[in-house]
Amino acid sequence: MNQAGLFTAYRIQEKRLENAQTCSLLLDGSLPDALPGQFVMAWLPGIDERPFSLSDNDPIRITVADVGSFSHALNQLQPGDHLWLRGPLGKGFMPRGHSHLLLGGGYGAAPLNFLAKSLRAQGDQVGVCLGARSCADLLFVGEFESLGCQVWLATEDGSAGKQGLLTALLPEAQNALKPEIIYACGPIGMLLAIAAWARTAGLPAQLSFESVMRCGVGLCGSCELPEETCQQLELAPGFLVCHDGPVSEISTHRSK
Amino acid sequence: MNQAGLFTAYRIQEKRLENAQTCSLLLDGSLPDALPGQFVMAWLPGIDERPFSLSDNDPIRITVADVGSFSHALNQLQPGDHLWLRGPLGKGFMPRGHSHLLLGGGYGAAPLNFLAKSLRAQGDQVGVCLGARSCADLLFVGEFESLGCQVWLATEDGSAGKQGLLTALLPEAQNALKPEIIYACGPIGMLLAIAAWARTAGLPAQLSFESVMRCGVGLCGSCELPEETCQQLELAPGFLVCHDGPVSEISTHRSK
Amino acid sequence: MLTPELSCSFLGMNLTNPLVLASGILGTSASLMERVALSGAAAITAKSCGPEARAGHPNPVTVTWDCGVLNAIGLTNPGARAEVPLLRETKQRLAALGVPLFASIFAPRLEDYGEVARIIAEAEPDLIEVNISCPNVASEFGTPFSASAESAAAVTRTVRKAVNLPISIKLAPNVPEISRIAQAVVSEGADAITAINTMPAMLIDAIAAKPVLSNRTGGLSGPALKPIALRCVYELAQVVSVPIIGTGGVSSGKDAAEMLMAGATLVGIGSAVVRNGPSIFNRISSELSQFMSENGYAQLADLRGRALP
Amino acid sequence: MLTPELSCSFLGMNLTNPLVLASGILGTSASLMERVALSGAAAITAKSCGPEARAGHPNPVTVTWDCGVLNAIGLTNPGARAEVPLLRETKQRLAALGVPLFASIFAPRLEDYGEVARIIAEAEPDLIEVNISCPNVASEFGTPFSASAESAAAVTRTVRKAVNLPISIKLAPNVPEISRIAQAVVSEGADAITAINTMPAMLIDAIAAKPVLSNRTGGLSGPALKPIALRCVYELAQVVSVPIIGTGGVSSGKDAAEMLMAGATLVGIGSAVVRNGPSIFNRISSELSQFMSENGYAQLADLRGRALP
Ligand SMILES: Cc1cc2nc3c(=O)[nH]c(=O)nc-3n(C[C@H](O)[C@H](O)[C@H](O)COP(=O)(O)OP(=O)(O)OC[C@H]3O[C@@H](n4cnc5c(N)ncnc54)[C@H](O)[C@@H]3O)c2cc1C
Ligand SMILES: Cc1cc2nc3c(=O)[nH]c(=O)nc-3n(C[C@H](O)[C@H](O)[C@H](O)COP(=O)(O)OP(=O)(O)OC[C@H]3O[C@@H](n4cnc5c(N)ncnc54)[C@H](O)[C@@H]3O)c2cc1C
Ligand SMILES: Cc1cc2nc3c(=O)[nH]c(=O)nc-3n(C[C@H](O)[C@H](O)[C@H](O)COP(=O)(O)O)c2cc1C
Ligand SMILES: Cc1cc2nc3c(=O)[nH]c(=O)nc-3n(C[C@H](O)[C@H](O)[C@H](O)COP(=O)(O)O)c2cc1C
Ligand code: FES
Ligand code: FES
Repeated sequence: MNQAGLFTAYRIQEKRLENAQTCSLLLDGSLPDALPGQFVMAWLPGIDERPFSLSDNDPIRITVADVGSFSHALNQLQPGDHLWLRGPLGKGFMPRGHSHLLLGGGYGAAPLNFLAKSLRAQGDQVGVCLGARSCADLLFVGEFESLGCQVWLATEDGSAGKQGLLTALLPEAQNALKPEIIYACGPIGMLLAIAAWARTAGLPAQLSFESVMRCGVGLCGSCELPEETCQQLELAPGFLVCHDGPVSEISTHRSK
Repeated sequence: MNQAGLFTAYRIQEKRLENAQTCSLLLDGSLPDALPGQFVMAWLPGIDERPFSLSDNDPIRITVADVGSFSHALNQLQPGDHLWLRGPLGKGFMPRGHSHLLLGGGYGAAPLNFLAKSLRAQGDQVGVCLGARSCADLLFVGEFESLGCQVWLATEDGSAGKQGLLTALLPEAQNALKPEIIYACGPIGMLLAIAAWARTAGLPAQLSFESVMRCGVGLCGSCELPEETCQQLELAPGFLVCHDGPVSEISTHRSK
Repeated sequence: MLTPELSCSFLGMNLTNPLVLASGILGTSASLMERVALSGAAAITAKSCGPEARAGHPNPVTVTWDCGVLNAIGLTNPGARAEVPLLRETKQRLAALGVPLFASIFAPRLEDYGEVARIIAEAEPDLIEVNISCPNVASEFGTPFSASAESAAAVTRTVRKAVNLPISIKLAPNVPEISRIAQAVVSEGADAITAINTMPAMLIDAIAAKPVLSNRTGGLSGPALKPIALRCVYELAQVVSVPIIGTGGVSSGKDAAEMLMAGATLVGIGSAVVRNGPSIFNRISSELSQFMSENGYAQLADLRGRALP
Repeated sequence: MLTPELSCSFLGMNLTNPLVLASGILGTSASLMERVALSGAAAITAKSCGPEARAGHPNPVTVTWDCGVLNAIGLTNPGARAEVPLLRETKQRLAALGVPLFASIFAPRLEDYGEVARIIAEAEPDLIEVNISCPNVASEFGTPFSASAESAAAVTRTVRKAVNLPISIKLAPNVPEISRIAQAVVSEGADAITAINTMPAMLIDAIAAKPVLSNRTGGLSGPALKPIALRCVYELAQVVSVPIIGTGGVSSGKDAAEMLMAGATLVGIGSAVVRNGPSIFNRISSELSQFMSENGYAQLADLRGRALP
């Protein structure tokens, strides 16, 4: 009986404040088969249901930025409270090679934490570039470092690392790490910039997308990426973030 | 997905005439998990559906005595024809020890063929007593012998083996084989006689019962054994042949 | 952890738990019904019986798979007169166990319902369940009385007039507004509602190019029916005040809890005996007990109707 | 083995196979409908649209399990006016692939159906499917028009008057006699019947003690619905002569064959895209082709209605 599409009620074991507006919820269960990049639909009865990337799978962990009504409700939860999940859903990252560059904007760092952990577990070389508004908005810096990843930071206000956008870190990271592939998660603008750079650098790139999710299983069509976005990234039109993604590898052969 | 309760369409690979009124149908599939003593519901669309013991599971084999409308229809089938089965259903034999006595009346020999084969495969000692109206009605004599079983025969008209009922063979077989347990399949009268003998002999006995089957899965109640039968055999009342049987071990502690 | 109280009262009867054997499953003999009671069912519903003996439909009458059971037994029964001694014997045995016996009746014509009820009442069952919703005899009997509020009310009136015993009307899922039908039968004096009977359905064997059941169509029960049953009970519980025997696809303690939360007073169980046998009743009641203690429910009343708006 | 002919004609249209994307599944944009057509669907039904834009119900709107899908999307749509350009664009793209486009309409009130149909007709879809059976808006719209032959016929008359395009009326399973309703809509000029829509159902989360969907009730589809859909199509095929789009729980070539044997002309597919994605259409059509050659069926006509009495 495939239960991934039904809700399972978990209890919050631990709540970690990751930064001023973001917490991680660690649950009393694991999802052994979940891949980094896959997501779950998190439900609070009577409130709402939204998709969240797994920031770890054992124990299950989601990392929630308090940006609005539902994420705020999640941030109010305390250890012992119930949280309902269905999943893991969607396609995760498909790592290749042994030297990996991870690029995370804002809470886009969440799935990368899970990814870095599994890559380091197999002894691979992992570099991480993180971008945020300011120092206080950065996520997982310590965890990435303790995993033995090389970390580069960029903040818009220069309060930590390089001043500017995450993309400003790419040349340096590439020279230092000589990655065979890059993985990115964050706002669509960032993803587009990274895609362009990956093409010029001729690096394979796996991007994790966001969109409005309702069914989460490829029925309703609400998570379709805009056609222009698909064109820009050379994705087949009608890309469903919940079914074809969230993670998808884009073609980065030096086409331009 | 548990398919045992739905029909699977097989094709008849081979048809063997076992005696003047009985044939075996060997099908183009196997039931690896089936136990000797378990049965299948055999369906011919537009005709009828009836229970039959497996006389082998690889390939699937049923052995049908032409005694009436449906069994006659089965006897008309030819290689290449379709036959639909659901199952395996019910509880099979649960062998114990290393010296076994099998007792078959009429087509009751069918499940014993499957049982003898699996017992001999593990190198156990197997004796078989077969009873029938006449020589022409005996089943599987050759197969039991070629499996290396010791075989005793009884016919009512004396045309083969001892004249009389199968039960007349028991003392001799017991002395020769020193069985640790007996297994019997055949008409209810024979089973009752064997049960009585097993009690006096203090031998554990597993009996395979028959009754009218409709659902075959423990819902409809039509296969319940008569309460008197349950009392005679010290079975809990409400015995369902399809669910609790066909095979059940009766208590044979020397109570009388 | 507290050990929750599973006992409950239903129309003045005291049951040790809320689980009832549904009609048509193993309800064919005193010995079988006694066995199911000994296996943990707190009340037993007998197989439906009608004015005359019926052999039922030829085989195949049942197929099962992970998502459910499809059956068209065809109301096999010995006829009301012959059913009376069977029910008397059963009632006697169940009484010794403190387990109430529910009879179940059906009839091809409206007029017959009163007569069948009167005959069956001689066996003094604790309740008469009125099956107006068997989907497997439509070719013989025509559209079931459960199809409209009017016909359902008419049957209820007839049976109500005929007997003083408590009666429960068994409703069908294949109607647009089951709550309208329930209101109609309650207003005619139904003491309880049993919801639901099987959903009319069919399986076809592609190789045979024929329906699988000899009756062609059958009734769908088991897991596939659970979401339909929960929805029906949930709707009924909001419009009727009589107790509901919530029936359909319950096969675990959690399922039973959900049925109670939807508003059921008792929980009918049938198809779950497939593969598990009657012992499923003991398992479901212990699972229900465990669920209640783990989630802090002291008694069934705390669960009942909890999911209602 | 002969390679069977899967192409078929439906109301004068020529389809490369009998598989149609059911309404409400991925029918929300030209790019998605084009994708499904490229994945092997021979005809595409757009998401139902009504007189005004609707956001639909809040999350959760869907849960899935092995036995089916429960959904209450709530008829999310941009409104008929905004739907027209979307359908125009889609029709253009599908025409290039030789794939017909079926529009789908609904309305809260009888009068609105004509107006919505008239607006949608501007996009010149190859057929307008009239959804009178959505179970997920009853709280807002009241009992669906599919509930009675009279109301179903009234909607059909209204739409028939409004447009000259072929129309198919989409029926609900939760009625006592679906064939009476079908006969009524056919006599009012329906060119085809789509059977069936989802079955009203509910799942309750025992720990939350609440219905799982925000709309509380939803529509059951997928494997659990298949036996119900087969039975409905089987009954309809015996009483109406118009083609039937048999829809419900089809997820394999064998399922599709069974639906055709029950009397369907086309086979609607929705829930099967879960986990499989749109490519399920190519898989089902090749499985159907293989089934046909293995069992000696040269063309769909040889399968159609084969299981009927
Ligand atoms: C595949 C996928 C994975 C996701 N993973 C995570 C995750 O790991 N952690 C996480 O916190 N969220 C994640 N999200 C986003 C999450 O699902 C919600 O959209 C987010 O929590 C906002 O919901 P809300 O109800 O709190 O805000 P809303 O009430 O929907 O919006 C409130 C305000 O916040 C803004 N806002 C909404 N969404 C975002 C956003 N994604 N980023 C920035 N501002 C936003 C809105 O524009 C609005 O101004 C993911 C989304 C997808 C599709
Ligand atoms: C668990 C189980 C296992 C079975 N295994 C086998 C098997 O391996 N081989 C097999 O041939 N049958 C077996 N049967 C019996 C089989 O199911 C049918 O009952 C039998 O084939 C007769 O059906 P029919 O329609 O041909 O005869 P019917 O039309 O039902 O009866 C025609 C005539 O045959 C007589 N008759 C009916 N059943 C029997 C019987 N069992 N023995 C002798 N006479 C009978 C009737 O009294 C009647 O006079 C088994 C039954 C059960 C319950
Ligand atoms: C084999 C079988 C026979 C049934 N016979 C009857 C019957 O005689 N009378 C009746 O009211 N319901 C009958 N039913 C319906 C059940 O009582 C019950 O309403 C339905 O099966 C749903 O419950 P379940 O999913 O637990 O089985 C029968 C169901 C099955 C599976
Ligand atoms: C998520 C979802 C949305 C649906 N939306 C609609 C709709 O807008 N209009 C409609 O007529 N049917 C709708 N349906 C019903 C389907 O068209 C179809 O009739 C039903 O799902 C049975 O087919 P299936 O089992 O192949 O999914 C929807 C079904 C699902 C699962
Ligand atoms: S969220 Fe429904 S298709 Fe992706
Ligand atoms: S045949 Fe139905 S219970 Fe055994």
